Amino acid sequence: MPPHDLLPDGNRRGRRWAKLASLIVLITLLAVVPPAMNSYDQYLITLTLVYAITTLGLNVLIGWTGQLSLAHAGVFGLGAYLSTILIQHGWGFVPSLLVAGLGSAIVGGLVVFPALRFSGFTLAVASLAFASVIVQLFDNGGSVTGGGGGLAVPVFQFSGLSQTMSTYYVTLISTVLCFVVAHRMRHLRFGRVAFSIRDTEIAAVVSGIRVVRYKVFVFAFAAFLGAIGGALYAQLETFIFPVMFSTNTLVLMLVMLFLGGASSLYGPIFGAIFAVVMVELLQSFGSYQDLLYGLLLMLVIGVLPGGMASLPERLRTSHLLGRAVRGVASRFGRGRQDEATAASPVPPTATGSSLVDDPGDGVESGVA
Amino acid sequence: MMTFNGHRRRRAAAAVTALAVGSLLAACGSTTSNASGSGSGSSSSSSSVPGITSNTITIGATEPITGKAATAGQGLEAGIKIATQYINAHGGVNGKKINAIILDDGFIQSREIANIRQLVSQDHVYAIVDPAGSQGIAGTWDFMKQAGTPMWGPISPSDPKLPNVYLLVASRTAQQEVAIDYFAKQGLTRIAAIGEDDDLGLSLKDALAQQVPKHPGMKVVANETLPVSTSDVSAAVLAVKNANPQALIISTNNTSVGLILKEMGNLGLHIPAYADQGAANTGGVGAVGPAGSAANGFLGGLQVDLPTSNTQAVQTWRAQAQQYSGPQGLSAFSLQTYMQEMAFVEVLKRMGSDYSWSNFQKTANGLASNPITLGALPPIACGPLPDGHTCGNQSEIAKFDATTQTWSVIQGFTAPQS
Amino acid sequence: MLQYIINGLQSGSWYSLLAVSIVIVMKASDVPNFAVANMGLVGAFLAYSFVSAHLPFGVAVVLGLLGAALFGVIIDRAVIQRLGDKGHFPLLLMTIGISLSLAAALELIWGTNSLSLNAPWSNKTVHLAGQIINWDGIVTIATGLVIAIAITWFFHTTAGVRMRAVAENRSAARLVGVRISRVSGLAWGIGTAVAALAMILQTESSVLSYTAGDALLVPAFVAATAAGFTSPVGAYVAGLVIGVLENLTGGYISTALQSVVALVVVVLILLLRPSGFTRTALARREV
Amino acid sequence: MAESPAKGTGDVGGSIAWDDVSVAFGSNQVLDGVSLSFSSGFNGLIGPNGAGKTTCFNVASGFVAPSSGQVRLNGTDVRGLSAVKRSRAGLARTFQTPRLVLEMTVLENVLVGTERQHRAGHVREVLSFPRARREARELADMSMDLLRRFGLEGAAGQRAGSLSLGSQKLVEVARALATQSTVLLLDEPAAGLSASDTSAMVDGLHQLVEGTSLCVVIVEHDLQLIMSLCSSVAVLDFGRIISQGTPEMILQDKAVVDAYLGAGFATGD
Repeated sequence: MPPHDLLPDGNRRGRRWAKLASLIVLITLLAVVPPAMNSYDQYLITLTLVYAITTLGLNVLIGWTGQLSLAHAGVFGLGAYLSTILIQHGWGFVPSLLVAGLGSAIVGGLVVFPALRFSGFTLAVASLAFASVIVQLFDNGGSVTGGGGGLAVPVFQFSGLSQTMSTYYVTLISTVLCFVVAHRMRHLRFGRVAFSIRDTEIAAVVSGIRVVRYKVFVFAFAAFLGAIGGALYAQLETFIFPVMFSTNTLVLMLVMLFLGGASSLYGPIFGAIFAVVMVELLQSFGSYQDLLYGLLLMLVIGVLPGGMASLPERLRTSHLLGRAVRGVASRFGRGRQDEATAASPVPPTATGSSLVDDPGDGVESGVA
Repeated sequence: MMTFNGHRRRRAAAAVTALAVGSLLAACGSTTSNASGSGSGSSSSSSSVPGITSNTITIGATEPITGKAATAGQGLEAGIKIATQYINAHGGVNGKKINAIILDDGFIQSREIANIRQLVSQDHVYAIVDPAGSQGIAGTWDFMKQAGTPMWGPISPSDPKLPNVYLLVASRTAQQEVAIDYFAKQGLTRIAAIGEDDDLGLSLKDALAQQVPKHPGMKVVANETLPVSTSDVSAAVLAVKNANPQALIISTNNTSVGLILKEMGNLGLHIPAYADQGAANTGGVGAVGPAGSAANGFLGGLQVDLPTSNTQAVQTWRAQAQQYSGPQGLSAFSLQTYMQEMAFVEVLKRMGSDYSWSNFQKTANGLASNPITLGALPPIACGPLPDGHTCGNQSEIAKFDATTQTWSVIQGFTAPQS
Repeated sequence: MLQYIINGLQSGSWYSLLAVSIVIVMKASDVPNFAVANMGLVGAFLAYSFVSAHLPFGVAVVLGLLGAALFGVIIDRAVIQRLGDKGHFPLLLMTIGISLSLAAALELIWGTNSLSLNAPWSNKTVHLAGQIINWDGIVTIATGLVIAIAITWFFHTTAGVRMRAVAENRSAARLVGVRISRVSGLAWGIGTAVAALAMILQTESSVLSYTAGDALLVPAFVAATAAGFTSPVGAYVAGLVIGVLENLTGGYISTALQSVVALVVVVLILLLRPSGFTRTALARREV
Repeated sequence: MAESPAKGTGDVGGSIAWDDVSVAFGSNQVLDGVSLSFSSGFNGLIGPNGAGKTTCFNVASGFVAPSSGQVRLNGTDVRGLSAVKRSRAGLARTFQTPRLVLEMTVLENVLVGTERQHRAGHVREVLSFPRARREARELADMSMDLLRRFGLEGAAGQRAGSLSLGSQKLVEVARALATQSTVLLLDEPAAGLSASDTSAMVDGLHQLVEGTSLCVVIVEHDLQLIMSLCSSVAVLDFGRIISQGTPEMILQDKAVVDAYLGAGFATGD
């Protein structure tokens, strides 16, 4: 039970129902509308959901727990390759999805070793190197991975549905499950612990939180989500090769995370929509599209540090649009909680915090 | 008649508007607007063939018009536009004008896949003609097969042996095999190879494995693999030099080819070096430009005749291309897609008024007995599967003269020795 | 063997110079500059344009470096300082944004074709101990060494000491009257000029294109990390080690593995010896 | 309504002791053979700036390794135990500058301290098992009770970042109490607090500690607070203990007056 539900607030229960109802409407629409669309639009929506799951993993890692690990594109690829190879060996798609997720969780969890020793950029670079080792494995995997030439993905299909729609429905179900679990985690003990580790690791330690254990879990969980995204991505693209999981993909993930709103639960969804729509929108700009993309990224970081998820709160507190948005927001029943947390800027992180408050003691040291 | 896709922008704008509302429902908003945007298009022709109306035939392509391969992509785009213009100015095909939708993929593989999906399922093109980007294109085989849309003349992937895919020109592997045969004829037996760590390197490995054993005494003395997009080729060239080869075959992007030639010059390694059309960029400056004087004597493969050639076919193209206002109109890439689209139109003409998929298949698979000869390309002689969809696997070899900055053909269209 | 080592020292010097640039910027403004290679490319493209305008190579390079330094100061003033102390993540992401925008701008201005930036010594070789050595290799290695020494010396001048003071403790430095914005601008100027030198040397010996920085960024960052983001000398040495390891791997094991082996070795060194190649690293990192 | 947090810890009195602890950073001898022991109730640790008070806490929490000596927590040597293990063995502390998650609510911040009390695992909690729900409610009630003692129940749903620094310090004390530890180290809890916040703190601490076996050690410059609250006080100067005893004894001690209090204090200024 989320702790804020324990607070006396007459409206809260009503708001929760409104929220739940709008969520159910949304999911129903997502289940019913896409079959009527053409396969290109189905592809784009599926891609958006795949991106959302993947970025959610990165959010748990970076946005919630403050671990600047950059191995996520590699883990994403690992999910894609593992599931594809398993399917080639006669596995069903859904078992391969789960095993790919769990297998990648174990491998992704290995990044925790540098994470326990390093923080901040050292971890970033070490994990980046880890990711490039993973991609090198795809490259040098011989006939198992198809090497640099890539691997054709055996695409699974429900009878009576097209390939794209089959992938879409599995992706939709995965997205809903992942976000429901993440929502629970975010508002329960796990979320509190993760935020404590991110902002005040030392306070977490003296509160008796087993930080190492949590970090191991967070790295593994993030890798699990990344790999699920990767496995679905492979089904969607039907052909995978190592370059697809290079640093460019990592940059895309970071952009989705921070533009959507790191640390906010729904940030990854906004980020994914943005990434997909943006590419569509900028198509006709030719050579200028990369420039616009980069400048837009700079602009958003500069003026909207909480990402798009913080936009409603921003508008609400601003004078002009405030009243209108407040009205809409209360009608749709978005809880105060989400915006309050989403609105706060990106975590200040990185290098472990100084322990000693008394400058007279003159000692600075990290948590062992 | 060229159109840029109008409702892509409209749909995206609608989606962005929905997004700005800022609620979770934005996701839904964008999807529903997508549905309404495309629904009108799909309902227009239910029984007839996609992309065909009473007065137009719509074809599509995805090219790397921006990004790392922009020079090639702009040339490929130019050829399609020039051919379309020419055909429409001369009455079109059986009275129908060609409408070519060309999308930019920025040489990003996932964009190529998305573009092909858009062309087929949203823009309802009749066929994909001359798309580029070998690895991304391979990611669309499955989708194309399900959609049953012909893919005519994709630029240099290997043959997927699918009923709807027709390769018109020699693949990379076939070109490299021709080069191996050429070296054998010259009495060169110690062959070295440098490939990139992707499909480019893979095609070279295939060529070496298939063709070298056919020449007694020939052996591969060095076989180096470069990381993708490296700028440091020195270790690979040094390893090649230490193996003391008599000839070198390169299969990398053309910047790396240039760097390898330059490094060879620096190290005093003066042996014949060969790269296929994509890598040597015959007719362009991609590889030989940066190499400078070290590119003298460099051998390049040709899938299509040199753009400077004086044959009738090339002259006709050149007259058109000189009118073209965009970039890269006079490049070899332009000539290649121009010729391939001409061949596609020839198939349409031979089909008469029946544009059905089965008639396309029948007509194209029958080209073996009555090939299309356009000049500039070897005869296009498709046949039934399994091997018939590589419609022409002959290639030329040209030599570069660094002082005059020109290529000249030293061996005409030849197929690999079987 | 000797040849591989010399080639390794050459590519290592490119990494070293970029790593030194990363360290300088990190020291003064606490920003991991992921745009370092593309910012350096601005200088290289400017130098190319000056050479094309028939200026002597040396003059063109100096003007290119000055242009790059100015560009660095502008980026610092216009973008980085505005973000202030918003934390590492936004700044990191901002430099990624700068990098993306710059690559696109360079492509738009100078095109996608590879260009040749020719120095007087380009394509000239010398025979030494039975080996053929390129002049550009010798020039690159020597320049790297000179810059490493110069930067080390710089950190002992007044301005350098200020920069170190800022690196040690920003608020304390402010208290004793160091103008942090000025120090930050100085660091971005010098850092970008050093990066431009790296990219000029690299593109002079290969080709100049808007993607030339991509392959250098990760090794440079690994080198900077190995130096704990604090020691220019450590970054310089680490860059050379990576370059030599790459070339030896390429020569004796496999060219396909050359990039990854060097990375793995450095990361293993970090894991076994968290202080990296320098002693001061430990103290800095755990602050 | 949950019972007072410290009551669950049994009758064994909480205690903490430093045995001949020395700490040096380079040539700087910060602690020089410090021997101290505190038991149940309120204890004070005072001394001038730079005397080594916070270092004593850091040694006890396991953040600074002493060059010699040991720390005993409830009679047990904790050498070799990590900071987390020491915390789980019953040691809680606060910091001079409050370390809260500013974007979480006040209540959530206090709940961070209840980590050790959770019996149901995360999976059960995510799946909303009845036992996990009941437990969450109980812990929330207990945390609310703590906040109420400090007069903060009204702020429970607010973001911690919106609170004044003084209130944040109270929240941090509440979080430390929520761990239900036997030993509580408070590092300058009243520094920077308004008079009303200080009295809220003192009242709350009184209510929660009276009648329990909790051992509280307070580092504080507000001597009035120390003298009124504590039954035992130790004075640290240049890394050495120069006096330990009841507040009355300390006030009389000439060494203390010379080193720290100044002449005015002893005369009741």
